[in-house]
Amino acid sequence: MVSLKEKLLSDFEGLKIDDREADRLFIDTQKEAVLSLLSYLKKAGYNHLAMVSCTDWIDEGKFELVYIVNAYLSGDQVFGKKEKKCIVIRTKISRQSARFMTVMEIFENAEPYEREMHEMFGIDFEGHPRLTPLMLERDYKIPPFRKDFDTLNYVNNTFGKIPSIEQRKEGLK
Amino acid sequence: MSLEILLAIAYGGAFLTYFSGKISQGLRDGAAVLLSLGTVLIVSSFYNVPAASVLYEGFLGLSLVLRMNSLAWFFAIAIVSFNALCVIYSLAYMKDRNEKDYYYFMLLLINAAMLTIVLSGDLVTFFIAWEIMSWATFLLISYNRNGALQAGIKYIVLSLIGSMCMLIGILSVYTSFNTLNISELSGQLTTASAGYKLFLLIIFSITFGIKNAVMPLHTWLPDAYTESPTPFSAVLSGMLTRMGVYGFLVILFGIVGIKSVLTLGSGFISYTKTMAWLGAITIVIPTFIAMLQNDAKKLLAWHGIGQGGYMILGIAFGTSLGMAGGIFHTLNHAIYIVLLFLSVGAVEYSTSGIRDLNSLGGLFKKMPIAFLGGFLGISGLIGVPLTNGFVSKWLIYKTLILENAPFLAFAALLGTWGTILSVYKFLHNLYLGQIPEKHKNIKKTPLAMQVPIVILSFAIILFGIMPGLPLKVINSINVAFGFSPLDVNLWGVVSEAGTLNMLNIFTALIVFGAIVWGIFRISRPATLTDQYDNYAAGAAIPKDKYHYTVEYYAPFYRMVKPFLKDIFDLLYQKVARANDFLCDNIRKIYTGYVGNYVMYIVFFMAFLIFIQLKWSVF
Amino acid sequence: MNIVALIVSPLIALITGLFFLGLSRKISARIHWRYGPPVYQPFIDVMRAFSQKSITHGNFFDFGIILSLTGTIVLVLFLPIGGLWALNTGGLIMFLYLMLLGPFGIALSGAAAANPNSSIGISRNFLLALAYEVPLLLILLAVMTDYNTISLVEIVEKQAATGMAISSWRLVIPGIAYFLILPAILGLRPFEITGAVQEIASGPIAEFGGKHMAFYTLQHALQTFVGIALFVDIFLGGGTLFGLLNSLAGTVWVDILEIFIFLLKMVLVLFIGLFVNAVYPRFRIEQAMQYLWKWPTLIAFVGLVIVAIIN
Amino acid sequence: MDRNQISKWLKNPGKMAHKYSFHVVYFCTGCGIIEIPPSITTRWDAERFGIIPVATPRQANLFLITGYVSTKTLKAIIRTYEQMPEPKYTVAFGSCPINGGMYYDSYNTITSLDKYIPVDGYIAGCMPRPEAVFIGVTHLWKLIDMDKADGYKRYREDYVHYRANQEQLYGQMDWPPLFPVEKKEQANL
Repeated sequence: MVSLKEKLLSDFEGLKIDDREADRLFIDTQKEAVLSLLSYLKKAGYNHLAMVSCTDWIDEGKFELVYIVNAYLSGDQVFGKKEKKCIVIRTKISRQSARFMTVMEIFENAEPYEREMHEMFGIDFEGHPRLTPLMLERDYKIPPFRKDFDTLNYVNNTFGKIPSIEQRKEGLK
Repeated sequence: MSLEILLAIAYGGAFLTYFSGKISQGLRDGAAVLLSLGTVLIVSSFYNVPAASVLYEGFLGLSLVLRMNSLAWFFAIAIVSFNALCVIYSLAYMKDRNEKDYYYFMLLLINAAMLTIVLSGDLVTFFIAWEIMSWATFLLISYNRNGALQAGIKYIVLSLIGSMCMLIGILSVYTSFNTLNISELSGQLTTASAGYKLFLLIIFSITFGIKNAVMPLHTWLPDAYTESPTPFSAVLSGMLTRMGVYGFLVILFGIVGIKSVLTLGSGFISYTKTMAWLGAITIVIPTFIAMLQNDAKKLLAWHGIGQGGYMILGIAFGTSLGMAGGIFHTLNHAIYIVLLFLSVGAVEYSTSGIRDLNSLGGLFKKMPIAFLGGFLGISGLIGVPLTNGFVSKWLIYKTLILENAPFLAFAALLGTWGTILSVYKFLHNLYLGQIPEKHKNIKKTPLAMQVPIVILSFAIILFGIMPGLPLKVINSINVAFGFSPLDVNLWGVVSEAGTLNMLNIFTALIVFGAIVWGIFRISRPATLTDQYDNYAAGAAIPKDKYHYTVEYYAPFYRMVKPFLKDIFDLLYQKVARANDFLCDNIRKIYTGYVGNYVMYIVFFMAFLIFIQLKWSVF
Repeated sequence: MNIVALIVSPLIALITGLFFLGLSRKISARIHWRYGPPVYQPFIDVMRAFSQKSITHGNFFDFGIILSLTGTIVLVLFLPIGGLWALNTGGLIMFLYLMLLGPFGIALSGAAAANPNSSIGISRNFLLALAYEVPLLLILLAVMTDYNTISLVEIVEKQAATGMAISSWRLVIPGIAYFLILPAILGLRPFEITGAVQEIASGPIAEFGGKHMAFYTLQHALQTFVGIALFVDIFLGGGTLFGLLNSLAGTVWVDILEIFIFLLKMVLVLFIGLFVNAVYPRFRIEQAMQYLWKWPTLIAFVGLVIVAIIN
Repeated sequence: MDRNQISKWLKNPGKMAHKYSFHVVYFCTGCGIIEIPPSITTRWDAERFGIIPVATPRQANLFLITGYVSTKTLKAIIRTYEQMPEPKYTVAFGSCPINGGMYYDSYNTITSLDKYIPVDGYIAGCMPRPEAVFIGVTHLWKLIDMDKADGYKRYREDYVHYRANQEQLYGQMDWPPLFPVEKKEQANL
């Protein structure tokens, strides 16, 4: 029985696979290979996209997008029981004008995650039908989850600027 | 002032308005209003002045007689006053409609026809006027052309069946007694056999049952009321449908006489019992159907049927209390159903034609008078104490309980609770709740509409607090029919098993109302807020979406929906279709070739010869 | 119609009604194994509500609540409270129609407040009223046909002579049926559908502020009083207790003691009703209608059939 | 407890009635909401003091703000506060409403609630236990006695400033001002 790792290595090139952990397989890849890798894994039985998240490596000037897929119906999986429970795919995109393709054709439920990435990090997903704001009510010049967004001075500039009632009354007199 | 002049004015007036319409609109409106008010004055001058006059001698050797007694006066004054109010109302309502001359002509013609029915002393004038009324109503129901034509045809088919039954009844009476004068007939009929009396009653009951929309024969009413122009549906629901009740009174007590009616029927099944049970069913089922209607006028139409059941129930028991209840309820029902139709018409006029209960709301801020009419109308329909509806329902319930018919009383009371639910839905969806933005600046109700609404609202309260006024007249009717009179004072009925005195209820409500209102004024004043300053769990109110009217009683609707198909309507439709199918097939005989016709004759002759040879019949 | 009763009976009804509300909160608390508010807590609530400055949505909003409270007060005048009755005109039928004024008034002002929570609450209230009216009408008709009168005072006097109605075998079935629908009439827990606090923000009274809330509490207290008093009057024979008081008939003591006995009976009925209230979850409106139209209606119908056959 | 001192009742029934019948409106603003259910059920039973939760602000006179206030929730808090009838009191839980507390530097948490609606009292504790809530209520009684719990009076008098603060935070509010606001004296620093 060929293990998933060898199969991946044979089918794709330029993958760095780390399977030291018991039930998780980490794959680092270029951004072009992500879509084909995801559809390959979906066909292989990992049909549930559990999470899409992003970390901001500001000193490298890169966003790292992380896709976690796992297998709900592990029974009919091609590679048998002993395979890994979930697979984490990591890829790095440049930070300046952050753009990436949407994975909604493969995984329909990626829609809110990508909207959140767009709102919080400012990543633009081409092909996403509704990139409207998900949670935030106000608009921020720099998306708030970016490292260069200085929350303390933002708080001082907005809430700090609003005077207390007594100050307003003295200001009035 | 004799009866002929009264009828002459009524009929002549109709034609006068039609031709004056050709000259100028204003003249026609003025003529219509003046004439209807004139007839009101003339009729009111006949108050307990019994008159009788022979209209025309030589009609097939029968005399057309007119007579005015208390019963005739009671119905006549109601007919003419409602007609006057509706004519004034339609001045404003029909302002931007076309063919107004035709409308006013028909309206006044119906008024004249109803007057003749009520004044007719013999069955022939009764029948002639009945036909005029039916035809004129058919023409006015189908005034709005497309949808209304269907309703009109349904109405005219059913009322023609009724008229034919009446004609059969009249002919059978003529052949056996060769007089058609009602007063003479009542004397002679006591000698007739019970079977013949039962036959007469059933025939006439079909006619008047159709007109008064008793349960199995009610299918024409909802469409007729909904499709006809609103002022006319007010007249239609007010007194026209109650000609059926007048008919029942004339037949049951005028001609056949009460003593024999009560004895008709064997053992458990008797004529009056079946009539009572039909009345009870007519109260309950239409009221619950009314609860789930979405069109304001259709809801009121179904209530028209429901309330008709009370009148039949009251009359069917043949005690003086029941009679008083039934007749008084005819007047009360006419008052508040006309008021409700006028109030719906006002809404229709202001929102330019919207009557759908799901899309209206909050109009009470913009149309206070129409709302007042609607509110008092529905409290009359429910029978809230201090309104006229309550007194007549109280009389009917008392008869039912004292006559030991608890299940009928249960059906009637259940009908009342059905009325409360459906009528509150009417008021809530039409007037209360959030006013949508597009209705913020609707047209004000014109004065010509407000006057009838205010008069009728005042009438509801007046007859509610002082029921003695109409009850005195009804007492004289009871005496005329041979019942013992009720001892009636201005405020209510004094009788051994529980009196009704509206005075102390009125004073109690006023006194305690003043106290409560005083406390309300003394405590801290409340600040007026807009409809958008409302509790919405902390959110701002969305403009047109914060309003609950669609499917107002949804849980009940889900429970009752399977039982709600109008089986009688479907039955009649099937009969109509079967009739069409039959006629189509028969038509196929006429192929148009002469050869076929010769063939038919030869076959027929052969058939006759065969019969003659076999049985030598001729 | 004696003048004394005109003043005394609304006062008695108001005070005892408020005490009943306090008592029901205390009993439910005790069943939940906690202390619960003092019994006179509703008086404090009413005083607090009167001292608050509320909002109004127009004159019709105020008219509704005033009509409701006035209607319920006049309703109380009809109830013979232990031999003390103010009005008897129109009898039980007038009583039935006046019973409608309370919820009708609140429905009017609730809808005038233009809040969908109150509209939903009102539609539920009327559906619940339709649900429990069916058995209630059957019961009242059974009693009326049995005593062959429509006046409440006569029913109470006849019971004084022939003993409590519930003890006479003919009327015990309607008595049981009435008892089954008592929580629905009082709006206690299994049937607290109208003012469901969690679902529709306390239903029709969602927009009732300071004095409107106070008026509603008074009206609710009177309605509770009327619901129980009707049961006591019709089935437990009003103020008499097995002829206990015949000995000192005619003295002023009789009236006072009769009123006292009447209130005692009402407390007894309230107790039993409340035990049901504290432990039941809230019905959905469909479940309530199905229940009320199944068992209580069946029992009441059987009762009416029996009574009808005998007469 | 001075509940049954008849003299106090006779002197000022309105104030006493307010003290012993708090109809509370609270909704899940922050993490403190989990402290409310135990306080009204069997073990701690707030109903002893006449405290009952009510559904709508219209019937309430005490407003509990349980925990940190996010920018979105503040709109609902202002709206609910404005819909409560006049003698109304506000009590906030924990330090987050005072100065933002643990979330002092979060981009969507209000640092001091007092700038937007008047608060009559704060109960310390990173979510106070029910006993602490009841002690807070007894302090509120004392404040009412001394006429110090005048948050609603301050809101009515300085409504111009409160409204200005709210509009400065939100730009344009969704509902008209509660009390008439004269444009000329609206001073924004």
